[in-house]
Amino acid sequence: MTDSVSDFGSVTCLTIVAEGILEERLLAVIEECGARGWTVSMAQGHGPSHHGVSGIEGGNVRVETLVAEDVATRIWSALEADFFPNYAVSAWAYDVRVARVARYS
Amino acid sequence: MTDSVSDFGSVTCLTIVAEGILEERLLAVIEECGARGWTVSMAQGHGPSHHGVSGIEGGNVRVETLVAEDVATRIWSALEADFFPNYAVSAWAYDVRVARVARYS
Amino acid sequence: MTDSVSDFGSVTCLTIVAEGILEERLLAVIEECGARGWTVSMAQGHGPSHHGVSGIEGGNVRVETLVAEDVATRIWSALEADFFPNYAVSAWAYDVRVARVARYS
Amino acid sequence: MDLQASLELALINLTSPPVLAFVLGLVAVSLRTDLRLPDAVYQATSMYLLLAIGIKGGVALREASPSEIAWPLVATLVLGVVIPIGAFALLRVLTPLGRIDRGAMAAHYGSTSLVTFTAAIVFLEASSIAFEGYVATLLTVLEIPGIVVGLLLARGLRGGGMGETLREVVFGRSVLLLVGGLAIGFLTGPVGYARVEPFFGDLFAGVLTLFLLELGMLTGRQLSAVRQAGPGLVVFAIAFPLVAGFAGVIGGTLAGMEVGGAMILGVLCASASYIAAPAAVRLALPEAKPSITLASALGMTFPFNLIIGIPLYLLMAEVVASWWG
Amino acid sequence: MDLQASLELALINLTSPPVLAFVLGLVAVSLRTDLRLPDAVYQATSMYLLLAIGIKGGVALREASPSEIAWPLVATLVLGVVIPIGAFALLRVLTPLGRIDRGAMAAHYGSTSLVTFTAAIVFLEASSIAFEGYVATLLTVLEIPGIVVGLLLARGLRGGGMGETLREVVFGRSVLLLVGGLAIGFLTGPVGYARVEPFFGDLFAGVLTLFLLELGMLTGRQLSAVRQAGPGLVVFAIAFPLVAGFAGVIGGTLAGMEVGGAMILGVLCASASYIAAPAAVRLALPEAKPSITLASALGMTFPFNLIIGIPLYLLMAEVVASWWG
Amino acid sequence: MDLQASLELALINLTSPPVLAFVLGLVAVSLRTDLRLPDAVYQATSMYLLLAIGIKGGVALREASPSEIAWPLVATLVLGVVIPIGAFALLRVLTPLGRIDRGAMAAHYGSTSLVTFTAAIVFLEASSIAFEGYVATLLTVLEIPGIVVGLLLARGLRGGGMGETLREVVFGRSVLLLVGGLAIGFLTGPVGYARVEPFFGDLFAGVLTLFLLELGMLTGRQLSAVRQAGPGLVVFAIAFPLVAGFAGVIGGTLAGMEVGGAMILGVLCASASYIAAPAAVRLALPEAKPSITLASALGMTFPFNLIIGIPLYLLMAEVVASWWG
Ligand SMILES: Nc1ncnc2c1ncn2[C@@H]1O[C@H](COP(=O)(O)O)[C@@H](O)[C@H]1O
Ligand SMILES: Nc1ncnc2c1ncn2[C@@H]1O[C@H](COP(=O)(O)O)[C@@H](O)[C@H]1O
Ligand SMILES: Nc1ncnc2c1ncn2[C@@H]1O[C@H](COP(=O)(O)O)[C@@H](O)[C@H]1O
Ligand code: NA
Ligand code: NA
Ligand code: NA
Repeated sequence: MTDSVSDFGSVTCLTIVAEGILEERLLAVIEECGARGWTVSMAQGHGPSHHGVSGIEGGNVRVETLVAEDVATRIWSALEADFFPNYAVSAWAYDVRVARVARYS
Repeated sequence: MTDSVSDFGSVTCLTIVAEGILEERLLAVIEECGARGWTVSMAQGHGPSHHGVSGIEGGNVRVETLVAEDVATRIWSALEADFFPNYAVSAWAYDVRVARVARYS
Repeated sequence: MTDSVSDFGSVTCLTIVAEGILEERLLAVIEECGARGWTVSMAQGHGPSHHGVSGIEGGNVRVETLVAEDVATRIWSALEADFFPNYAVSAWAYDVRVARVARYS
Repeated sequence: MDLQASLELALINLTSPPVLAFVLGLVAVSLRTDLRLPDAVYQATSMYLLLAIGIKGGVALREASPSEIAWPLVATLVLGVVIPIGAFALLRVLTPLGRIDRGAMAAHYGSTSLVTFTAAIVFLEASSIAFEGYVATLLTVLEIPGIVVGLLLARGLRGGGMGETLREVVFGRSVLLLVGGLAIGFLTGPVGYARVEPFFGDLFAGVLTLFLLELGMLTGRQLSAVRQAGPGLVVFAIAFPLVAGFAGVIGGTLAGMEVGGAMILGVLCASASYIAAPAAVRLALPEAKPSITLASALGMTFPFNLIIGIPLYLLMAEVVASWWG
Repeated sequence: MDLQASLELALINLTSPPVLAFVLGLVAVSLRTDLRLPDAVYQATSMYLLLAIGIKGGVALREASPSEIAWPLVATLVLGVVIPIGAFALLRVLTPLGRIDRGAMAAHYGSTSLVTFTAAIVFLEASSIAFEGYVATLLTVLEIPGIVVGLLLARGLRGGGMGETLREVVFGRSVLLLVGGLAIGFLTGPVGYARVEPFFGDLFAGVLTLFLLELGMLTGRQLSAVRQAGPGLVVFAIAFPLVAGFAGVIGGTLAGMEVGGAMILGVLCASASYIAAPAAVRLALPEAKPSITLASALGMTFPFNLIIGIPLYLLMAEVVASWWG
Repeated sequence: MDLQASLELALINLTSPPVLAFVLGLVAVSLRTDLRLPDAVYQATSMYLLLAIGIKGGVALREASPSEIAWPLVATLVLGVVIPIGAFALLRVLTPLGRIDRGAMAAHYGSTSLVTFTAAIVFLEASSIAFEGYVATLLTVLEIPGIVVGLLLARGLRGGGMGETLREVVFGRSVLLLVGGLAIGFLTGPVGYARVEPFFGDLFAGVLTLFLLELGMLTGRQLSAVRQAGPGLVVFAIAFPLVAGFAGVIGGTLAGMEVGGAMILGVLCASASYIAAPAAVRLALPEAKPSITLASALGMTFPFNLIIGIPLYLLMAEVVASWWG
């Protein structure tokens, strides 16, 4: 059960912070692009495209998803096509080490 | 007070997301393995081992702990022995830069 | 709209966890140092400078801010001058990839 | 009603706890005080308000006879279509806003403000003026058409993804809680309601007070956008509620409602939504600038209605009733 | 009680706000509406319910004479041991589940459902049927033994770490709040309670309504697991509550309780825990599949009890009482 | 009042739900039970308590004549300056604490404890002892000067950034909610208040109970710091409340307040702040060790006042009143 070396590996952690109203849509997009899991929490925030609407919506949503590189690329494209132009959304990616790498890709 | 260069350094940031019921146990394990601090927040999530019980437990818990490499290795082993096989738990690790590195190791 | 390659880039993600009472001050400092955005969430925590007061204040605040390297350095200095000596504050930095890099620097 | 009585009612309204809490929120922001209802509590509070108003409306609906409520429903539906069209047209005259932004505004002003509505209810109850219990039903009915018409005005009928968007609006949380509440109230009736009244009824004004404290702060943070709004938008934000409110009062009176009820229908028409509409418009018309709609709906129209409008629409309703009577 | 009266009571139950809110939650999920009580509020709500029920039980306990409560306590303890054993055995016959999963199920069905209990209380009060105030004490007493027996059935006595697990269960938040509430209620008595009754008493049914909205959504998301459950599990999830409920009714009647009280003891026995037990079982029997226990306890037994069971156990209690009387 | 009556009142206090919930919190920690009011709910609860107490005070203030309230206000202000100076001086004698830590302590003890205050109110109401409604006004008045004096004692007048710090304190959330609540209550008066009373009034004792459960847990986690406190700090934490409480009782009686009112002023003086002061001191005196102030204020003085002090200050007030009368 602990032949962990074999299934250690590296995946991309993509963090997306967006106005709360987008939660459902973002998760749908992430899933469509091939992500197999995500973690969502509540947040407040401020950014270049600030407008007061997220207060009325009850804040921002902060989504983390660990995905393979190709999935990350697909999610980026979807963000650029459907979310970045018109919504308050920030996203960033970095590499993380996981065990049981197969679960995330 | 700002001879910061001397004590800048790199440690591992280990993020663990698990069903909320495990919070107490996870923190105990982390402490036993040598972690000297942690940050805990509430989250919702979805992953390969999804089952509805985390809703009833009031969601997931998201734990971040900055630790030295050997401590991280010990926590990984504990996760693999006691948590991964039976619980909904995801974990990932990456390197971060900190000031006052001695506080984290 | 998707000439994304051109504006992909790398910035520093600085995460600061501090006793909740400091939220306003931290955000002011971050902004003064040149950050153009931040994400704030609620957290609980434990660390070397633990004292019970954060419970009474309603917990910790967890701030993430994506900034250029020089801004990060300035925030670090401010943390070391005004926050580290007397408050329960932890901070860590790592590099992340973003699209639209100009928004963060 | 003579002037003095009107002023007294206006004062009752101005000094009601919810309105004062709204002002306190504005003050807090201007003092840069770090005060915020945590998001989790804010969300639960707005769920509570929607569900409570729905349930109350459902209980009242059950007690209303179909014949009694038919005309008010028709009036409400007509107003729900006419008002956003009017807003869309008037904005074209008064402001340089493009089609998308005007459609977004039309959706906000075509829909209704739950909080203004409940402030009006609190006001009528404090003034001991009778009104039909089923007005909460009218609120629910008026919630949706305005949004739909506004979106259609902005996008036209051909717009791709319109179906999906409408689904998001109609099955969104606001509508679900309102309509679900209506159904619960209707099915449970006064007997079942009595058991949950201490929670959904008695606490309502207090919870609303807390919610308005938060809305006051949100509005306070919006004030810079208000200052940037052109004069045309300012005129619209004040004048349109008067026009729409008057239309609502007339509609209600024609439909045979009491003075209090006609006044409430006026309030529903005059008020602009900032719970259901912003969400729907963000999803369906992302190019619309929220700073404009919020500055207008939350920054100007809402406080105007809350402070001046509410007693004014009552005056209107009394005047109109005296024409007919 | 004749059939018509029974049907009327069943209707009262079906149209009570908590039950309707549960149905609304199911509807919300089926419409894919994004509605969720924020975790922080959900957790606080369940703390509130546990503490409130405990306090009320404590106040009632103080007013009950020891002689009055002795036999019901004995009956409850016996049922708390017998029921999980019965569940464990019956599951062996009806399903292919292994020892661990059957032990997990036994723990759930041996313990009790706070929400079903309170729905039954709300139902009895709405129907003006008397019952002993100390039933909340019985709820607390029945909470734990079923879980312990279930875990022992799954693990056997030799299981390592059993002690630590029991500590986690017995000193866990559910039990602490229930037992702590009991102690508070007992010590403060009716006079002290009067001061907090508007909060812990009057709001109870309303808060429960909100909580059941969320539970309805959780159940709705569980429905696919219900569909996958084999026929044996479905039979168990419906039949076992009837058997256990009948046992509870008999036990309560033998112990000298009123019809309402015997019915409540039946409800306690018939209902399966989904607050304390899932947590305890997750910690102690991680290999057990939560999808099975939840599909059964929350997906089938809970709605069955809520909608059909509650009036049925009352009928049972009346029939059984008529045998004795 | 004879000894038996005093003991009865002490028992009423000890067995009030808020005090019992505090004890339950201590028990939970000692059993290592993982129980915590979520932060979002905790924050909202403390907002509620501050706002509610302010509103109630405002309503009462409106009903008090200026002449009636003038002397009590003067007495309160004098006490608000004298008490922190006394604490600062006494700590020098009793403990080895440095200037900064003594200033921090002075700020805590110069300010007041909302929760102790409300426990005292609940106690008086349960004992049917009359007191002036405007005492909540005195609470608000006493909140700030003690903190300011404490900070000045620690820093001296020359301290840079003192202005900014004072701004943070005076415009901080605690003061804003208290003072804002006062204003709301004053402006809305009894008629407006009646509409929100079910929320801000009737629920108060219950919400306080929940809050004290959490405070009990916070205190429980602080107990190790209490054990480390030197004997001088322990003496201070018990003796100073007695001295300051006596001063408050004398001040209130001299100012012409009723026995109940003088007792409340005693409680205000005797109690140490752990909502407004810790925040202000953290911001303004970061070098001060919070473990010391919390161990003293929350770990020792608070439970002492809650359990023993409250009935004692009433006894004091009765004795002092008998001297004058
Ligand atoms: N530089 C940044 N660092 C961290 N979070 C950010 C940053 N910029 C924006 N955000 C987050 O992203 C959300 C969307 O903002 P925007 O980037 O303005 O579209 C904000 O509300 C913040 O929560
Ligand atoms: N790919 C992923 N990315 C981000 N979070 C994940 C991912 N997979 C699982 N999680 C989180 O980990 C929790 C445990 O899930 P699991 O991985 O299914 O055991 C989930 O509820 C999510 O919050
Ligand atoms: N090693 C660590 N890993 C993660 N979070 C930490 C760590 N140390 C401290 N923290 C966080 O930083 C806060 C401030 O603590 P401190 O580091 O003691 O000043 C704590 O309450 C934790 O939330
Ligand atoms: Na309208
Ligand atoms: Na049972
Ligand atoms: Na004091």
